[in-house]
Amino acid sequence: MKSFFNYIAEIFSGVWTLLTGMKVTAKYFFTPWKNVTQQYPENRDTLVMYDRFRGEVIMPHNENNEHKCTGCGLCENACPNGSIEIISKSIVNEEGKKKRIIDQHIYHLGMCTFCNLCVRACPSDAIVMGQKFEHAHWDRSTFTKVLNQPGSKIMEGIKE
Amino acid sequence: MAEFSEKYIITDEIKADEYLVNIGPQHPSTHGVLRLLTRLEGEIVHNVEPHIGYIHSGIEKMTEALSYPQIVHLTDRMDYLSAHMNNEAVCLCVENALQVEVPERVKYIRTIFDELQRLASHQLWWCASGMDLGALTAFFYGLRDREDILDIFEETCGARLTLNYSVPGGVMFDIHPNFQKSVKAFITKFRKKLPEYDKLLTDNIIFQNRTKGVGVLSKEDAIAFGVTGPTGRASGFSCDVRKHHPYSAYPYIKFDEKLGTDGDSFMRWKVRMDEMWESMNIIEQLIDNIPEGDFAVKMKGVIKLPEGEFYQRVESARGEFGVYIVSDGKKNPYRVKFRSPGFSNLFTINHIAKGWKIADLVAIMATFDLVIPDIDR
Amino acid sequence: MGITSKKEFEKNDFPVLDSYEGGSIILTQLDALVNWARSNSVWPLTFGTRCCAIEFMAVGASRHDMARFGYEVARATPRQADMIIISGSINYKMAPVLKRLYDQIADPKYVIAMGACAVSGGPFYYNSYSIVKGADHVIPVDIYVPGCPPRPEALLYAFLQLQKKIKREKNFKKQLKK
Amino acid sequence: MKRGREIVGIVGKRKPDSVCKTSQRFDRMVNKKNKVKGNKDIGLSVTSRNKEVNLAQSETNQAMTNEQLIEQLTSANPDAVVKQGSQYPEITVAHDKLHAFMQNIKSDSSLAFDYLVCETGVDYPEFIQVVYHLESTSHRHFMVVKANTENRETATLDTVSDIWPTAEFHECEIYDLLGIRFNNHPNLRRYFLDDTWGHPLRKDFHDDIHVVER
Repeated sequence: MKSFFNYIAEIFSGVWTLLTGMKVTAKYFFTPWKNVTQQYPENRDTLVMYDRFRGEVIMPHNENNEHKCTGCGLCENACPNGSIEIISKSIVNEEGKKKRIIDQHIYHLGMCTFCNLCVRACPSDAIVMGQKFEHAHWDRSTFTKVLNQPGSKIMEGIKE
Repeated sequence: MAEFSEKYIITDEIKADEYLVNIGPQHPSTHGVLRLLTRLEGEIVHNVEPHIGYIHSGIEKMTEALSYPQIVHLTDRMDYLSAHMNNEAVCLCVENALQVEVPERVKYIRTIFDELQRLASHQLWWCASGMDLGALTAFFYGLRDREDILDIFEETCGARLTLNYSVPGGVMFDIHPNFQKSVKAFITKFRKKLPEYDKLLTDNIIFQNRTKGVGVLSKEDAIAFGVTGPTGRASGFSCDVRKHHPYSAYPYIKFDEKLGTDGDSFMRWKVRMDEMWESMNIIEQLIDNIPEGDFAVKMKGVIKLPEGEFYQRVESARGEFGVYIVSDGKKNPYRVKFRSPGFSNLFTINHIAKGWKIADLVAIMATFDLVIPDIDR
Repeated sequence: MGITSKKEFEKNDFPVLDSYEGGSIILTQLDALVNWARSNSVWPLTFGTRCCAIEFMAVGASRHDMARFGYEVARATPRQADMIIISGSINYKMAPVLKRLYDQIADPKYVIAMGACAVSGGPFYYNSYSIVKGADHVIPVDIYVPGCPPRPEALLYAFLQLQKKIKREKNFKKQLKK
Repeated sequence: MKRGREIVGIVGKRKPDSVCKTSQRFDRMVNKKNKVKGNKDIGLSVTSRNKEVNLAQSETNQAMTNEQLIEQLTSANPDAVVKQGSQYPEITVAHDKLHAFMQNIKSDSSLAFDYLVCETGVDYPEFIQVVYHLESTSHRHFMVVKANTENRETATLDTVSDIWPTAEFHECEIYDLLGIRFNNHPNLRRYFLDDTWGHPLRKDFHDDIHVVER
């Protein structure tokens, strides 16, 4: 007999606790102004990432198409998985000295893990982390980028 | 391979009434690509044989060609839900080996991040296991509140999951000026949310009947199988590394080690819920007292460890995480072993799931809080 | 959706591989209707391997609600799914399983490779003995999403790209040719 | 039908007290006494120990220091090699005496190493070394035991899975990645890779097909 009452009691307590849980959900159901959903594609104009957000590696150029990269290769060494390749070339400057400068700073976005080790390693702050995250593409080859713009030069006063 | 192959699975003969059911590798309740080969009679589980290796990536081999800061970055990808603890373990190991004393500020920051990461991990465990047990609302509520922690992470570290915030000698950036304010705001908010979680699931009789008494792991078995973390503590095995071998700022603070008694699924659930309260207490003790100072000590460009063997244990979100580095004095380690908590925890499953229904196996799996890349490495 | 007017979104457009010859106005409109319906009800398979699976879960949850695009019905079985999001690395033991899952999905089926591991092997490209260097060695991939892991908005952007791709398909041309 | 019932009766039964607890809970709920406040739940017993108690306990249990530990172990095993100046007490045991040594340090009540934290292997040019990290949950000692195999080609060692069950799985992992065969192991199989693979954590592992060297 006791077990029968326990059985009934369990059913009622089950329903009761279920209702307690549903009270919580109902509270959120009837407070739609506490909306947490971000309307992503519609809010693209106003969407701002945090300052330190790591979306991609970029090389800032100034208005004269100059960058700070000396081609020292420290970022290439610091990269854990070879996302950065540096191709340098040697030129002869006005004084007749041979000098190695950067030809192409190749960055494989598809392999990058955004660990920030390259930016830390860079002695001249030539590369920084960009904020753009919308990289999805149907072609994998577009992820291989050359960071220095065509025809760009190294900025004056950057130490080797 | 995926092909059914007798030589891998059948350890003794299958009886006439038994049959084999393959759970996984792609199954929602296995939390990743784990394959459980269950031997059933009707609904009763007679034997569970976990088959792992579907996400094995050879991290231990890869580390032999990497430098120490690069290894730190790679540990993010093992137990991605306690990424910062993994980072910290390697950093502490390197710092111990080099006998570098990090500033007090670093210790405080690391401990706060440990606990924030633990909160985020337990929240994700709560919502995912709630979903396994049939409570879909839990999934939405848990992830909704977890986003607040991820915002704090992103503000300071620049990433949501794979933080890579600890580096040998300190942390990568100083904390964001808003950090203390946003952490405090989060804690006041989350203190109100946790009772809601209890109302939704923990107090529900249907849920309790599904987990109470299911999958009991005794204290002796927990020690013998090396089950650590909240799973082991639910059985009464006092295994909190923060308590017994304190590191970072844990010696300075007062906190309780939550110990369960029964060792069943419900107790594992309860211990994790209580650990969330405890994590918030720890953060509150530290957040106002972060000392001024540097956020990193200057390390050499190329870090070389002295010859020898070094072991460092930390408490990750799912148990004791250990790093064992054998160094031969070069910039790359000779051998690195990661003692992952999930590996030991997972293989208890055959021991405790025997005799329960296959639906109870899901409850046991859910409360074990497994992360498969942590097991496979 | 206001997104279509944005310059950046237009920039990486899909090539039109095939176009109708004259006189298919009805079929073109039918195609547009069918593709509109299809592109807004793509059901993903619950298939998560590594950290990206957590971001995939975050996309499904409240903050970044993927139900707004009609993608919310994550199916546990490939027979009811339309799309695989490869969220994480694939190793040589898992590759046959992935292939089988892909084969079990009914046509038309789509694949999104999410995260650096699935795009190219990512952190495990060099010196790892067991990771496949990119999921497209196993199955064809429609959209690649770089990131480690990509943030949820990046995956939503990939969904938009996939919708655009679906809207460009010509269903009836193929049928007529046969 | 009959057989099914029998089995349910044997193994699938839940604890009878869960029913009683729920009925008590229900009574309380009807009386509106049940108000969930924070983590103080009713009917659940999560005990917590504060730090002072824990420290006091560990101090009383701390039977011996690291030096005493080493002394006791070396007096019992005179041919064991002790490494000086390492992070933890470290002892190397001959491979044929490993099993007896391990059995002893687990059963000896003054040592009581009942928790195998980590077991791993390291490949050296002449031999493969298996490293055991052991802890005692009652005394909170920590110790490292090492054992070398005789050679690298036919690397074998005695299993300790009968002493610590967790070793069974760690040994499978070591067998998979380093190729040490463990004698008397109940179920030695490869966890991560197929039989066609080599043992990747060996230093001479070479794979042109799968590995891209950098």
